[in-house]
Amino acid sequence: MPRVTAATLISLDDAAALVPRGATIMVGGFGLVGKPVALVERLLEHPEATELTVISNNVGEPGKGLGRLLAEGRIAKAIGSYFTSNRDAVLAHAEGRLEVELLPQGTMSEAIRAGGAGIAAFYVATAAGTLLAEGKETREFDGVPHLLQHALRADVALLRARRADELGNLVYEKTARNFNPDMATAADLVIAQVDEVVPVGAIDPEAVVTPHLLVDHLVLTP
Amino acid sequence: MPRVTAATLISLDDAAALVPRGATIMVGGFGLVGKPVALVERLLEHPEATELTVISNNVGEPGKGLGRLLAEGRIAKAIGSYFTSNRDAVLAHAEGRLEVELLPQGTMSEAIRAGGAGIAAFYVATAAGTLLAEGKETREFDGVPHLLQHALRADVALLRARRADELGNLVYEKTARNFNPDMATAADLVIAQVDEVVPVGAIDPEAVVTPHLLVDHLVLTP
Amino acid sequence: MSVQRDIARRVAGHLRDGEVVNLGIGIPTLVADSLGDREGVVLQTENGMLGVGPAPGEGEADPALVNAGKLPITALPGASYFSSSTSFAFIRGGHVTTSILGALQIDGRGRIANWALPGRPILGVGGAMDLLVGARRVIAATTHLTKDGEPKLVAECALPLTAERPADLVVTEAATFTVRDGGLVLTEVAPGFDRAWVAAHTAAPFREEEA
Amino acid sequence: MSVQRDIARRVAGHLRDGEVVNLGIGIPTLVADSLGDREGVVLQTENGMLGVGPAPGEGEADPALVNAGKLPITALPGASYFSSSTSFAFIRGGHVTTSILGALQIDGRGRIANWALPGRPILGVGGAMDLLVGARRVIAATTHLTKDGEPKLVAECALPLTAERPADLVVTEAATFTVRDGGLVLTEVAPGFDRAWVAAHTAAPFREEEA
Repeated sequence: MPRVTAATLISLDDAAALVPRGATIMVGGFGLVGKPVALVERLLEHPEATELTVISNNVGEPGKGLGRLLAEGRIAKAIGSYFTSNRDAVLAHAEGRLEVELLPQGTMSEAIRAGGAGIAAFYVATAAGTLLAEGKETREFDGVPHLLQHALRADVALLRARRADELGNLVYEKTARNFNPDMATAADLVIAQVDEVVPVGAIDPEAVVTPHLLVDHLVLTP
Repeated sequence: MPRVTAATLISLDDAAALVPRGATIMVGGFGLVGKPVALVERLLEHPEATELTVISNNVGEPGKGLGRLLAEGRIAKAIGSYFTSNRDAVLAHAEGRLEVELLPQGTMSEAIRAGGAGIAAFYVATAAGTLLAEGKETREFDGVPHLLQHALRADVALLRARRADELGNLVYEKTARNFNPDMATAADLVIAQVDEVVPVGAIDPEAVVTPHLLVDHLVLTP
Repeated sequence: MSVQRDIARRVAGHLRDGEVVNLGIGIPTLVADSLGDREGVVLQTENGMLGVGPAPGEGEADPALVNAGKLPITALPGASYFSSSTSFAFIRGGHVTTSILGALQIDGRGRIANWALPGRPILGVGGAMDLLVGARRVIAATTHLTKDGEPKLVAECALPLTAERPADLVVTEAATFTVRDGGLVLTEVAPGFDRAWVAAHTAAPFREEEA
Repeated sequence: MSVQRDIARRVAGHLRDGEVVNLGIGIPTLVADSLGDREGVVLQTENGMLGVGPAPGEGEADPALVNAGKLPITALPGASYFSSSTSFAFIRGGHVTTSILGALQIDGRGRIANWALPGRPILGVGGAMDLLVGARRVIAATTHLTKDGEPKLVAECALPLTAERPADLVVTEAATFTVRDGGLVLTEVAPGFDRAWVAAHTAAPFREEEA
């Protein structure tokens, strides 16, 4: 029962071509778990996918995933919570080739959710009084200092899901879920790399994690 | 495989006795769909459950659910989005017996989520420039006026779920889900009225909606 | 009721394949029945569901399956359920393409008043404000006149506005107005009505579509 | 590694049945193995899971199942998965009872510095700040001394603090300090150590537990 609203199945190259120069992209995954590695690495073959701002928990590992994009100088800025595990990122930052915005992991994921939920900004106690509070507005609630965190949004979100139905409803696999459902809400264009596409009705309506209204394109990587 | 962290199965009366005088309670449900009617009506038999502040989308219908508590003068204040459907609520408000705080439904559900998520307050465009903006802080983001909404929390949340496992993991039924998963996060004590309790492992880990760390007690109403 | 059904049918004609549509209470709810087998339009309901199907047959209502008006509905294949906060996150986040809302009054800028009744205490708002702020496109679906025969399209609303943000389209049984450059533009007159009738029964200023 | 395992075992002894516990990277991760069949303690991992089980056997690792240190884990019956924003909503919202964190330094008020390395650019923070703000109880699990033999418990941290909020308990291989009234109280000396050793190797002021 395919519908016009169904997410369209496209190739890795068609997907990569949707990332323009200077785009802000969100990339799901915690380390390489739940990362759309095939999608990310296909960007290497598309020279326009450069000068990117990447919102992702990490920037991959050297020679893998976002780490390859970084090594090729495609990433101008990274917004995330943990870059230390990629020595290339540390080096690129030291040499002024990579701008970095570091956020606590919870504040980052909440800012992504806010970006997809029409919440302009929110107050959290996390990081108040620390070095990461520098330049941020502080306000007390019940005597506790909170930081104002603005929402994050992207032009394109690249996700990894376990399974999609033909409409684009998504389910994930174990801890590979992580940032993917949040990022599915917060980008103008949402592309999910999936292991499997099943007929409409094959996913339990109570178990859909990302409803298809959020998903534009599917890329099948068996 | 029962655990000490398992939510404990208690009786309707034991549950009702956990709502003290003057408590703020959250009650799930959209109208009567997904409302823990048995739990709510059992409060009538516990005289201490009075002077309540009720956070719920509606205050029931006359003679049903929260409507009965209201008729017996147990509710001092109602925070919700739609009271017009209960003529008793309209009358009680007119006669000064019921204080009312009206919130847009989306702002209300987001404030409940915020209360459970350690978000002190957030900015939404909803209701800016309307009568419901009165007394609220306004701030522009990208030139659009937004209102500051503070989080909502309660002493006790009364929920309705379709099924629990013995640990207290919850799944809901269709549109009876509504406010229940949000309220599960935002109260000091969480009690769920369920149709069924199944062994641990019988609910798909990918399909759990309310993980058991949020749930204190289960009441089985077959 | 045939006027209400007429309006719903006229609104359905403005929906495009691929849209995710939220139906408000009242006349908008009737749009579901006017969609027939338009599979390209997917309905969302703010109490937490995507993929709303037609009303169930007699005696087939599922008590756990209702729309925002608390009326029984069905679920189409590919439907999904989510919490209230998630549902409104989708609405505010711009993931609902089109919101169809009823109206008590509409002003000359296309702004809707549909939540506070005249002379009554303000005790209900529901999801109307959220939808007006969040949906990418808003269609107001309303009778042209009140029950007392007064125009609903007025220069300034006497009733409190639901949002500063105007509707994009206003559909009545008599006419369709597009909101353009901050004002109403008459873009269609329904069969059985003429421009003179519309002009005589519309208290808000409006422009005519230029040929 | 036996010092690290000792510390982990000592920390496990402070966990109470019914607690939902988050384990940080490093020594805290080892606490999982020290729990044995303690079914009353449930482990949450901030990358989106409740119900973490022991490490998988050789060759049995599931690539989709890792902890916050990206190490393979298993799932216990009754486990559940959720998104990152939901996971940290649980953490900030006080639904995680106890956070066990490593430390580079701890000051005289029990405040932890564990995210910024000396002389290195600040490029990683992870979830430590969120956990320190949100968990109801924080246990710092750390060796008593740095690799260079310097005390980790110092009057003032030279390294940037992870939060203003102090730990509730500090557990090393040599001692346990409870944070009380804004200061460290020595509540336990481990077998093989004595008060003199602890005093000589602790640069933060601390009080002795009153008998």
